[in-house]
Amino acid sequence: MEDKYLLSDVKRYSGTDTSACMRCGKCSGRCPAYNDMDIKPHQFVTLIERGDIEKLMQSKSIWTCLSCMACVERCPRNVAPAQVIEAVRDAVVRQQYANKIKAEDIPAKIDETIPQQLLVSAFRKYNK
Amino acid sequence: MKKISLSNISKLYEVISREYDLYAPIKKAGKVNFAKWTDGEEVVFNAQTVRSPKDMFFPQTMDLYSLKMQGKTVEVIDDRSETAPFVVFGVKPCDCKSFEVLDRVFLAEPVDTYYQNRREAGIIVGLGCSAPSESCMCASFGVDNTEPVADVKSYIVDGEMYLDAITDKGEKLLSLIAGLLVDADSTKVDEQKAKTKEINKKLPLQNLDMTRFTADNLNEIFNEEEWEGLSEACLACGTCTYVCPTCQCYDIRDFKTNDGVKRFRCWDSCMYSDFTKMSAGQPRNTQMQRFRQRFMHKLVYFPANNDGMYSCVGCGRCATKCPISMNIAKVIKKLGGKHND
Amino acid sequence: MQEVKEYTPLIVAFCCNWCSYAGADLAGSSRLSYPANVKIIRVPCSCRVNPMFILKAFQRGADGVIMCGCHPGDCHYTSGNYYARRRMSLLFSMLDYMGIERERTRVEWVSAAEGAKFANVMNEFAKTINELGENKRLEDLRCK
Amino acid sequence: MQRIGVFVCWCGSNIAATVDVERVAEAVKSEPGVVFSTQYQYMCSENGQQLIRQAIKEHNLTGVVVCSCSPRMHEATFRKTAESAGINPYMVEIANIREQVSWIHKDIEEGTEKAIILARTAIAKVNLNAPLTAGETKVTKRALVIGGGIAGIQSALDIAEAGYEVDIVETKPTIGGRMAQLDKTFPTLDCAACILTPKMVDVAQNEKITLYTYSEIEDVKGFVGNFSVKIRKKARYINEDACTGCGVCMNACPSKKGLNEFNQGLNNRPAIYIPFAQAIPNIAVIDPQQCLKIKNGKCGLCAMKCPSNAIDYTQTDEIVEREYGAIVVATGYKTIDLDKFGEYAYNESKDVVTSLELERLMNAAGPTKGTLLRPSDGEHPHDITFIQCVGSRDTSGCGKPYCSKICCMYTAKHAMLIREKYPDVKVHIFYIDVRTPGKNYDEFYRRAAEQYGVDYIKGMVGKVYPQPNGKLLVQGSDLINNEQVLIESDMVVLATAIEPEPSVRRIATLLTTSIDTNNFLTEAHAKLRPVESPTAGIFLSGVCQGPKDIPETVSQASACAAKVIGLLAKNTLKGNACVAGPDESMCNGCSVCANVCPYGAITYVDKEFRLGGGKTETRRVSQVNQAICQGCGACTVACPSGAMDLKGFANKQIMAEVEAICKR
Amino acid sequence: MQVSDIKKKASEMLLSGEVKRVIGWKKGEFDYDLTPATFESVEELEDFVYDGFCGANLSKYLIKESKKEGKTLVFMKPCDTYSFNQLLKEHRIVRDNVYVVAIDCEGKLDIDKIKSKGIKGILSVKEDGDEVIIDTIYGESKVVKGEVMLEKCLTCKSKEHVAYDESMAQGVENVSLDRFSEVAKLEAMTADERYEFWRGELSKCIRCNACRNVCPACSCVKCVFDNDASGVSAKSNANEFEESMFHIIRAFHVAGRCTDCGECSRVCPQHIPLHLINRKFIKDINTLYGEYQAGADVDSRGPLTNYTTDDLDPSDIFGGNK
Repeated sequence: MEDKYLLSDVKRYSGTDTSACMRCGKCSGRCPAYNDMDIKPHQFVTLIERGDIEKLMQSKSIWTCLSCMACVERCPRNVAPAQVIEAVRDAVVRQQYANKIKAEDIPAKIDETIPQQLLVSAFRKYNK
Repeated sequence: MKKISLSNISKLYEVISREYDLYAPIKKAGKVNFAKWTDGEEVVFNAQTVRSPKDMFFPQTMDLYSLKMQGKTVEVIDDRSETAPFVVFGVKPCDCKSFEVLDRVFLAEPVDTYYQNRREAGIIVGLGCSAPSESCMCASFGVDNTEPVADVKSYIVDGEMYLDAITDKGEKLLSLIAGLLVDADSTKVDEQKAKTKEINKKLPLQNLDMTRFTADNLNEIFNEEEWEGLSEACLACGTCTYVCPTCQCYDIRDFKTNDGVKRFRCWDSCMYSDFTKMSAGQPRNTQMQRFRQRFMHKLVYFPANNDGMYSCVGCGRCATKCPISMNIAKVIKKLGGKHND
Repeated sequence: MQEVKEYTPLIVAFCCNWCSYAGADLAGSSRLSYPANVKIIRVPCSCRVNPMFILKAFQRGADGVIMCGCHPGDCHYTSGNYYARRRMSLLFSMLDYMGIERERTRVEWVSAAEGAKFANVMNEFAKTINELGENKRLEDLRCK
Repeated sequence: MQRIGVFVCWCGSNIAATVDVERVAEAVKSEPGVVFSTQYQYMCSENGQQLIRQAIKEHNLTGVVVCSCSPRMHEATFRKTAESAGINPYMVEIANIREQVSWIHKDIEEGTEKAIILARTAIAKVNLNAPLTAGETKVTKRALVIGGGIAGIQSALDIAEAGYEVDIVETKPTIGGRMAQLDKTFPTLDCAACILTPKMVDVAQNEKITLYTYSEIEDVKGFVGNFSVKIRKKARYINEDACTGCGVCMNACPSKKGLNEFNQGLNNRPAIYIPFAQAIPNIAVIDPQQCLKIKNGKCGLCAMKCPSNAIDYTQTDEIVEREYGAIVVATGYKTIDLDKFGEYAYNESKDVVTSLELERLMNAAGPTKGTLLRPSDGEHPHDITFIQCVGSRDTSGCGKPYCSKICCMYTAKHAMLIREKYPDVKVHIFYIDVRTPGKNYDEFYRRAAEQYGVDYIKGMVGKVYPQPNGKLLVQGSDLINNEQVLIESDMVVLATAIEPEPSVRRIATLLTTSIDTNNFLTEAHAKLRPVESPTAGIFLSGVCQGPKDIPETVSQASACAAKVIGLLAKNTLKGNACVAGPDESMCNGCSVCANVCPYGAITYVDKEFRLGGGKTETRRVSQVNQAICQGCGACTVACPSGAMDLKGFANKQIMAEVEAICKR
Repeated sequence: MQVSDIKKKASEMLLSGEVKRVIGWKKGEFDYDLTPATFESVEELEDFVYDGFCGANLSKYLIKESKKEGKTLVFMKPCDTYSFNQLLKEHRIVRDNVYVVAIDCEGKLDIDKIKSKGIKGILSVKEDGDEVIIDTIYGESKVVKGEVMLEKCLTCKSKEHVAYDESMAQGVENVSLDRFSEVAKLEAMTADERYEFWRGELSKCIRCNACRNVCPACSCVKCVFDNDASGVSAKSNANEFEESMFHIIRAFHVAGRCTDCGECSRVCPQHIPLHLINRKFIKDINTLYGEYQAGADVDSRGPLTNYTTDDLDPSDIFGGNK
């Protein structure tokens, strides 16, 4: 029951429709962090579709993804693997209550040229 | 003269409504119109009703008779029913005057029995004006807005309503509610009348010059070039005619029911392009001609045939309701006489 | 014991000639029954159904109105039902907005092969209308 | 007032078992307009029809109501019956008391009551019926084919074969289209030119076919059977009758820097040129943008060298007006722009090419005379990577959402041809799915993988990096082995998505036929009328209707021709009698009706109306072409004033039906 | 932008002969009863006014005026230009015969709202910033402008003109309320509540046709309600059904064409919120078929003369057979 909610929550946070994926693998074809990932970007999409959220949450990939958004940029089907990864990462972080970032630090780090999400995910990763 | 405190007035309505259908200016969905009083309705005396009280005597639609078809036989059914006695409360002096105009039309031979029935069944309680508006023109049409001509006249002064019967029907009504009324002298009412007359003097449309509207000038006025300009923005809607207390034109139409035909009459408007349309077309082809017809009728034709009585009582409804703000005052000012400038 | 005459609601169904009317025919030839108070009016295409017809039906005493056409994409005239779909969506939404029970109006796509669907739709719709009872909010007493 | 006869059919026991037919016949007798009513066992039988004919004559009937089976069954029968008795066939209405009553209701009382109501409804309608006649129009026995690719060529040849005149209008200076650019064709690997050029010659030699190359459609008027088309013949600056196609001028021309369109711009051509050796017509054309003489008046070398005096720098465009009975659209396709696909480095590296460019690079008549060389340095390539689905199946907005259908097969072809000719070259193909439905197609693809050792990688390329050493580093994923692969290639070939030739939008507007969101022309019915457009007389051939390969294109082209021949074989066209038409006195001229007409049957004219009082007014009012209108009625509901009405299903008639059917 | 500038523009163009007539607003008996009018000479322009009571939409007059010989100069507020465009789209106005000058609008006043505050015997009405000062025979009153603005101005859709030949507008900040919140409020009610609401409102209808005749979209040569052959013609509402039908059909006929100019509600003598009917269609169209503003341009396809293959089915919207 709880897992079911978790899955639908992660899907919702990701803001992307993973069912549109046509399994082309272009996301993984471009990923700069590919070799450091135990679960590859395209697998995030397919595993979410299959509902295997546990596996993803234990994956180390969620900490190796750079949030460079190349996969989002390249996807021909408007699926955003990085957002799925981010959503899983979020779910993990929330479970750990590990979001220890000080809000007041954020403004100083804002740079308009980089994706906001990068900033946010960087926080989550490096402030534990 | 009798009086009743306004705080007690719903009792009066209640007593009347036991014997009569009681119509009063009632506020519904933000607008005040004459409507049947039932307990709890909000009666409003200090506003002008959108529709005039002619509704109760000459309703917008009225069934005349029906035809029932059974196979190939036709049965004619008279849809008239005895009109139940009713009372109309809070009729302003201008509106009271409108019945004189309507009577001239409907009670002249051949008598319109549908109207006559209602006229006989209805008791009108007039209400003297105390706060006329800038659009009021009643005085220009010979109406004294402090003297409602009705079955009963009434005044509201300082939270009290003063009532005085004028006709037998009025007496009968007052006797029904006698238990609720106390005797009163007319000092306060007279004071109010005097005050109202003072206000009248300040109103811009209470002294319009209409000297030119005579039968002799008929052709001249008819052919005035000003009509073009006056009517150019007219949208050809029927607002002025439908809110008018004296407009009396109607159309007879048929409605096909499941087993025959219902023949009914409904208000028509001379502003409509199909007004008096016949198989050969309509006599007035342009909106200017239709516009002119309305005002010529009110100001020239009608008085010419009715001892100088205008078919307008100066209530000002058309002036406030016209979508393009064209109205009888503007027509009179342009064409009525020299002293309008 | 006095017999109470039960009120039978009236349902008008506008059916396009090419799909739904044929679907109704198939329901007939398959002997699939639906209530006798469902009465069909044949139109060339669902896009021929004017909102005035629907209001007229209610005025004249219908308690429910259903419009049936070819499935979207299958219109005999290629696009008629697409227009009809927009028109009816808006009209029905307006009726609902005016407080008229939204269940009284319906659109269904029935193909010439869907005789069973036609019967099902009509049975189901008639049941809904039965439950709703008499149309009071769009009635014209002169027609009763 | 009508004089209506009502004929209630028993249909044996089909109706009579659950409907009291006598009661129905009796009940309708008192309906308005009804002067006669009867019942009979089988109305559709000869005896039944005779009964109707007799009643029409005896009772002077003007209208007929038959209470019987569905109108879809016997409406036509009874209309003919009425017509043979001298009344208009459209004065007949059917009350469907079999499918809608007797077959579905078991209770006789209930059935009879409903049958009476349905009969009354039909009577109410007939009371308002008016005689209708279908209009007839003559057919011009000539067809126009827009586009001279294989689709247009095949359609034209087939139509001409049947004995009708055909004109082909082609925007390029030669016919042949995309197929002429191809090297080999799958799955048989025969050479495209070898099978296409004979057909092109056939076109040139067929006396029924007139070619308008280097020409465009300027305007289309009219309707099925009677189109009038203006064709703009662009100035070639060559006297077509004089030019022999010798090619001397091409050598003489000093301005040689024009991009060779036929070779996809991979090499250059002179300002005066013949697109390719087998061009039809084999006549030169001058590119006015490039010609020094036309641009600044200084040159004229070609005119000097021309042995047949064919060059005329003063030539101007010419407008030809022709009449046609049918129009075939065969405008074909182009490959999409790759500007939005920066990751494949197409604009950065010359060695990244589209498949169509590869066709030219491998073609003996191409820029490299058929030797596959790296475009950047002319070296022999050792490693080639193909990427499929470039811009196809792409819903991100960069490409096209559909499958381009031909890429899987031609990529297999390319791979096979390269491996065949240059066994030393390694070939990799990144694919998402390999789609090979078609005769001998999957075998063909498997041959590439199995016999030719082509490296098929399931996955997509993420990025192509041009390297300093001139190579291309291809980074992609291998989904089967779950690894990211890096391949150093000499060339990258992109299986670029195809899209309809952009000019088709303009053509569709001119023809008032519809186009889908991807700019493909819409067919009249996706399944049952795939080669007709919704606009009568307009037919679709080839890729303009949807992606397809050569065999499919040719089949469709021939199917299209068959439809055209069917149309041209008729001397006159009988329209639909139930057509829409406006009451001009109420028409606003607002164009709403034309906007919803699926057939383009509605046009507008300015008309003068009397206003009364001697005044008149000119108003724009709609007109319905009765030859085109199919009678759907979309316009009647769109019309806000109710000026537009449909004959046979008029507002009044349907409202009368509603009233009658609601009577309790 | 001063009224004097507008007048100057009008007289210049009349004098130069560039235009034969000017359409604008003419002063009335009071400050608030302005009438749309044509001016053919500089002398006539004396009576030209442009102020807080110029709510009337002038675009509909162009159907007739643009057919006359010579050019017509018309001054248009932003919302009027939407109606103008829509009429152009429907080929009702001869564009070449019209010269449109764009003028600013800061929201117009509603005299009925002023009067409903109990203010009577009005002698003059003057705007002073956010205040409206009303001089009456019973004394002076001041009201906040926002409280006495026309309903249509409170939910102004734009302060920018979408069509003009010349602009005198300097731009005004638009601080309007959400157009659809009233509709949403109704939608949130139960069907019974909505029914009661509309019965209350529509039972006031006197079928005077003011809403129809002022409506730029209702400019049919012959209206179905005047046409005895249409099956729905009527001169009055014989009963509740006809009250509802008139307004439903009217709204349907202008659906996708109504620019939401709000004139219907402005002119209704009974103040029936007719714009809420039209806005419901607009809201539905926006939700179901994508944002669409009638009159924003002259060449797009209206939502009811258009479709996409994946439009929602009515059964998806309202429920139906499973």
